[in-house]
Amino acid sequence: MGALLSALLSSIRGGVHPETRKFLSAESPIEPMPIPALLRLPLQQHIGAPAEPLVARDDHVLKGQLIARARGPISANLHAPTSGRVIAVGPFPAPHPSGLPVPTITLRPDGADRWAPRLPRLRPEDAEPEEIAARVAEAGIVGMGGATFPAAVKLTLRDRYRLHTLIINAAECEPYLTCDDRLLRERAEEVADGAGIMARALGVTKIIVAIESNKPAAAAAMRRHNLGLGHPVQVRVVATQYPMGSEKHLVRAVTGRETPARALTAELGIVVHNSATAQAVHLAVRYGEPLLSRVVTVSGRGVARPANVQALLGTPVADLLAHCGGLTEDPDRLLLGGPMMGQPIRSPRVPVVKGTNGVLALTRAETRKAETMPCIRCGACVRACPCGLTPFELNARIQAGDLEGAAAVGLLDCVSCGCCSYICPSNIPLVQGFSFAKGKLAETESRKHQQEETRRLAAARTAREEAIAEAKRAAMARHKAQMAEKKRRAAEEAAQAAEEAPAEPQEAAK
Amino acid sequence: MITAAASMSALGLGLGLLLGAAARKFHVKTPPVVDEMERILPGTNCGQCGYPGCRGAAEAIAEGGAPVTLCPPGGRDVALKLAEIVGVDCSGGPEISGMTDIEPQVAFIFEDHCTGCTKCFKRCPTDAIVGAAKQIHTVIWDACTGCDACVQVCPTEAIVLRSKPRTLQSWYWDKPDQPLAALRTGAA
Amino acid sequence: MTALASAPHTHSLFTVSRTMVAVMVCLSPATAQGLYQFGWPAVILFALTLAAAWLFEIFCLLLAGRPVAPFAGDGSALLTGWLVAMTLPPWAPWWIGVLGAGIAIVIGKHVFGGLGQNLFNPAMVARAMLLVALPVPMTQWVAPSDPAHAPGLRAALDITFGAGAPVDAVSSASVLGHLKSQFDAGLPMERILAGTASLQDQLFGITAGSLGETSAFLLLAGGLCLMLLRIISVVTPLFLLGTLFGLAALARLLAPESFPPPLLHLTSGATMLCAFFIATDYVTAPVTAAGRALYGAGIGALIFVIRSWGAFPEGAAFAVLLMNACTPLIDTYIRPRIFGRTRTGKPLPLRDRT
Amino acid sequence: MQEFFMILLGTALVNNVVLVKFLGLCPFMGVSRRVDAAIGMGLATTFVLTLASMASWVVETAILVPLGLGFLRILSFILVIAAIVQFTETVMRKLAPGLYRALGIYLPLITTNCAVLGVALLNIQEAHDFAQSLLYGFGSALGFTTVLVLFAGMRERLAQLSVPAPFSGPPIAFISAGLLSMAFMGFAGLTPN
Repeated sequence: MGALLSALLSSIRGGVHPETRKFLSAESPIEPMPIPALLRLPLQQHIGAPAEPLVARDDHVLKGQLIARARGPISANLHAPTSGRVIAVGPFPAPHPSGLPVPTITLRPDGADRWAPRLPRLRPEDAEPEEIAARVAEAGIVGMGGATFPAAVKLTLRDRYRLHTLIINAAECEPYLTCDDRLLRERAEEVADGAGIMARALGVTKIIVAIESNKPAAAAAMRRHNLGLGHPVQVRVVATQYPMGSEKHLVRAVTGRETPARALTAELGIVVHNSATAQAVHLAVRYGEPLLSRVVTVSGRGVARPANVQALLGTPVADLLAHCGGLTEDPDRLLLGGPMMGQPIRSPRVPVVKGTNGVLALTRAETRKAETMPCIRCGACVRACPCGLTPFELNARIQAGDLEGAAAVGLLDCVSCGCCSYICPSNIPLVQGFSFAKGKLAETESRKHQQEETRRLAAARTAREEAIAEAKRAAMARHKAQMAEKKRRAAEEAAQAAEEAPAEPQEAAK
Repeated sequence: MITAAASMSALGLGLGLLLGAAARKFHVKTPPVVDEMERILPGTNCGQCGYPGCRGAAEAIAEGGAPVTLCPPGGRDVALKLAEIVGVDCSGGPEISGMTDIEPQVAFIFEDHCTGCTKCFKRCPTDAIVGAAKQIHTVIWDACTGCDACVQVCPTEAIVLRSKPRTLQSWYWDKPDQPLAALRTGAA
Repeated sequence: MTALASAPHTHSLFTVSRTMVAVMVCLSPATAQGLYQFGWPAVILFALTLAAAWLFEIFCLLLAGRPVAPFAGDGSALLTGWLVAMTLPPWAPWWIGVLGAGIAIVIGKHVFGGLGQNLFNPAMVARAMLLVALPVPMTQWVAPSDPAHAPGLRAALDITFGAGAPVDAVSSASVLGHLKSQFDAGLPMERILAGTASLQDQLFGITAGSLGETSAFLLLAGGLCLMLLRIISVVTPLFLLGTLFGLAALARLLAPESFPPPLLHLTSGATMLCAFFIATDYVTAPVTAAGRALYGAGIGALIFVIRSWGAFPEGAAFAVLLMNACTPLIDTYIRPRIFGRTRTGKPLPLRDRT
Repeated sequence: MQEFFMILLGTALVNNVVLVKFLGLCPFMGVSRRVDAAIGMGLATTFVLTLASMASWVVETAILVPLGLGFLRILSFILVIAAIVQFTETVMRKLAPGLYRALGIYLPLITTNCAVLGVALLNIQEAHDFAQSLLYGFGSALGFTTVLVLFAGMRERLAQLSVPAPFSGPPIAFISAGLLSMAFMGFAGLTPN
């Protein structure tokens, strides 16, 4: 019946239906976690320029104190999750498959958890939209759905586009993840209030909370608290289908309008925010609390006790796993985020950051890893692709080395949702191929750009060299001319002197 | 026999006149090829192709004396574009596919060896080296083209060519090899 | 911790070998009926062709230096051999089966680079090549005999390996062959139709014909269950049979004396086998639904053209090969619409409030 | 009217100039690397072939037969075809420079394309009148273009495949062309001749 019902709900083209396996952690409420021994806070936990550190080694910081300031228009502040002493500001492996070191602030908590003076409380009902946006920026809030785009920048879209709808994305279509589900069930009024505040900042009247049909309890909770700052919050149940949570596809499913390629949903007058972002905005504006912690789902058969944990930012994954009873076996995959788009990590020492909505330890049975077979052109990936691309052809062109051909056939419209690799009967790592191709094309593009730059530099240098040579030549010429002038004048004087001189000796001789 | 010769020459003459008229009516001026080629070459006159600067290389290719794969910094893309202009069809040829894109090399100055003699930044074609007399020098990696002019001129050999470090933004997954698909045929 | 791999980190249950096994299971009823009806020689020929296909596959894999285990087990070679066997005359000599399997596997598939790379359907390459090269042995039809006095095992071995089928056994031509020869002889259509088997027999395969192609009903049943398993798409068979039936009905209306009734086209020859098992082969068919519709319609039309005016009574093999040649073009020009872009690829205009 | 349709269908599909009569194989192999170049080549050949059939018929009936110069047939036909190709080249160079560069050496090579001369001579051999020879020329050119574009599509796909080393490149292209030619044998017997 559920499937039938969800078929009636608005769904998107293509997409796949992976086993959600949310039952593992859906019923365990959000639980706090003891403060870990060390907190590692990368300066780049958002899209845009990394933040600029304000603290140095051996500085003592309080909870909520600003430790890194946003740099440039698209960036985000960073606050100390708890009070303690900064023991290092330097490179540390990033929570990323590459394991490359990134500048990170390492904080040793002192256990006192003393708050710094909080930001002044704001009554959003009568606060100016600009004030709200400034407070959100001050609190360092970013998109918590995984995109981590600085939320304040999205709130300032009101002056460039005519906005009329705010959609709160609680679709949470990734399997295993239940953090948004729990958040809605336990703190629905905070999410509704946050949504209302953001609606006021954006100047929109219509608020829609989109929830997948496999989370009825969350939908019910949201319907009970359906007033955001006086605006009615409409709860919209959408089909359980991956990738419903993708911004453009959710807008298509909820409002039926398709965002043009390379454009923002704001150009259709719609802004999409994650439900956790809304809750964070509520805390920041009403109570002046910056973004210090977030709900993380720790799940997968490899974890002894799957749970939803309110973890401080910077908590090492190892501590999080230990809190959830440790690993039952050596996991086949340890990853941050969901299984469809999540990033594997090399070691559990890396920290949880603002965009981490899940930590999964998957066993071999769950990943169903199998040998890659050749492509048999079955077309399952074409049917599954929500963006209407032809993944098998992109893969064939990439394998044959024709990256420009792949880009011409739509590679750059791929959102890397993972549906094609999931459904491919030959287990071909299509998304990895696309990531390689996009990276390579970007690299070639930047190299070409750099070549143009170096050509400009080379031309500037040769021009400067010639100018110097020219100036030298001119100076030499002038100098020669002066010398010639001097010599000529000296010669004249000598000539005059010669005329006067014969007169003098005669006088002397008389 | 005369009629045969006469008819053929008449036919030939008629067609010739027709073509002459058509040639004049559809005349099109073709851009000088050398300028076009020079615009494609990197323009840093590094001399790795053995010709005096990029202009010299472009003229050499135009005369057909030089292969289109003569520009290592340009890599495959420049070679393919040059091949398209010259009309040489070697997209699958060994020397093009053999030209794997070399990792971009940049100069790196060992600070403890650098004596601040300013010899290198006088020679650098793109002003990529920053420094003053008696001061330690350093290289701006974005501006350096790896032409190793500075490496040869440094008295204390403090400069070495090294591939550019990868940052988190420029990192990407490597190409998935498909072992069972088939034996690779040596294509790139 | 195994080596790092990119997202996604989970997978569906849909795999290559599962699809091949499903297709073979759905083929088995029609094959069983054919083998039962044509007796032991057909069974031996069938088994031989399958074995030959499998051995050629292993030989080619070893020659190319590729790991044998995963490929030999995925059943694609067996399926190709099975389809080749289905199109052969039931009592054909053994070397026809081996030659057909060899052509299909070596020339049809491994020359292009193995599974998933061939441009033409291997089974149809084999059938067309055999039809063109050996017209006589390929058109020796056998009347279906009830098992009571069918040749015993020893006699069967003699037929397949020895001197070949006794002359008198080879009598009635297949429905289409009968139609073609009589029509060329200028007989009016009504007399010809009276001579052929009744519709009911044709439907259940009680007629002369290829080893596995006779029973249209069982092939249809197998095809429908493949559709239910969502292994093949509805589009290609629907458009193929639809176009063939439409053209035949139209021709029947315009010139009843020179065209057979449309239903005969569907129940005779390789139509059903081609529609459900050959035209829906993943590797050589277009990928998009619209492309598959055009592909199916093309095959249906070509089957009708070749059967009506061509020299060969059975046009299915050539029709499939011709449309296989068009598949790369169909896939280049018929593409799904990219999200946020118009059909021609430009971003959607903003005023477009659809 | 039915008779004209038979000629067109016959020359385009049944006796296809490339796959059945095996004329014009060098541009068939040479220009089929990319579909857009193949379409360009097909159109250029259609233009030349149709014009050449008409011009050759005119030359035949107006000059060669009355003056009894039958032995000069091939020479005059080649002269006419070369002129038409040169005319096409100058026109294309002005109107479609991109296509002009894509075809490269194969555009002037249409002169030596045996299909063009072959069709012109076949017209005379089967004593077609003006309309028939025009249709015959256009039909065979249509067949040439269809097969060339089909084959170009196939070769573009072949370029993406990882064909085993001994077969990669031209060998696999020839095998595919052979199979395509075998497929065209399905049309055998469609029309009387």
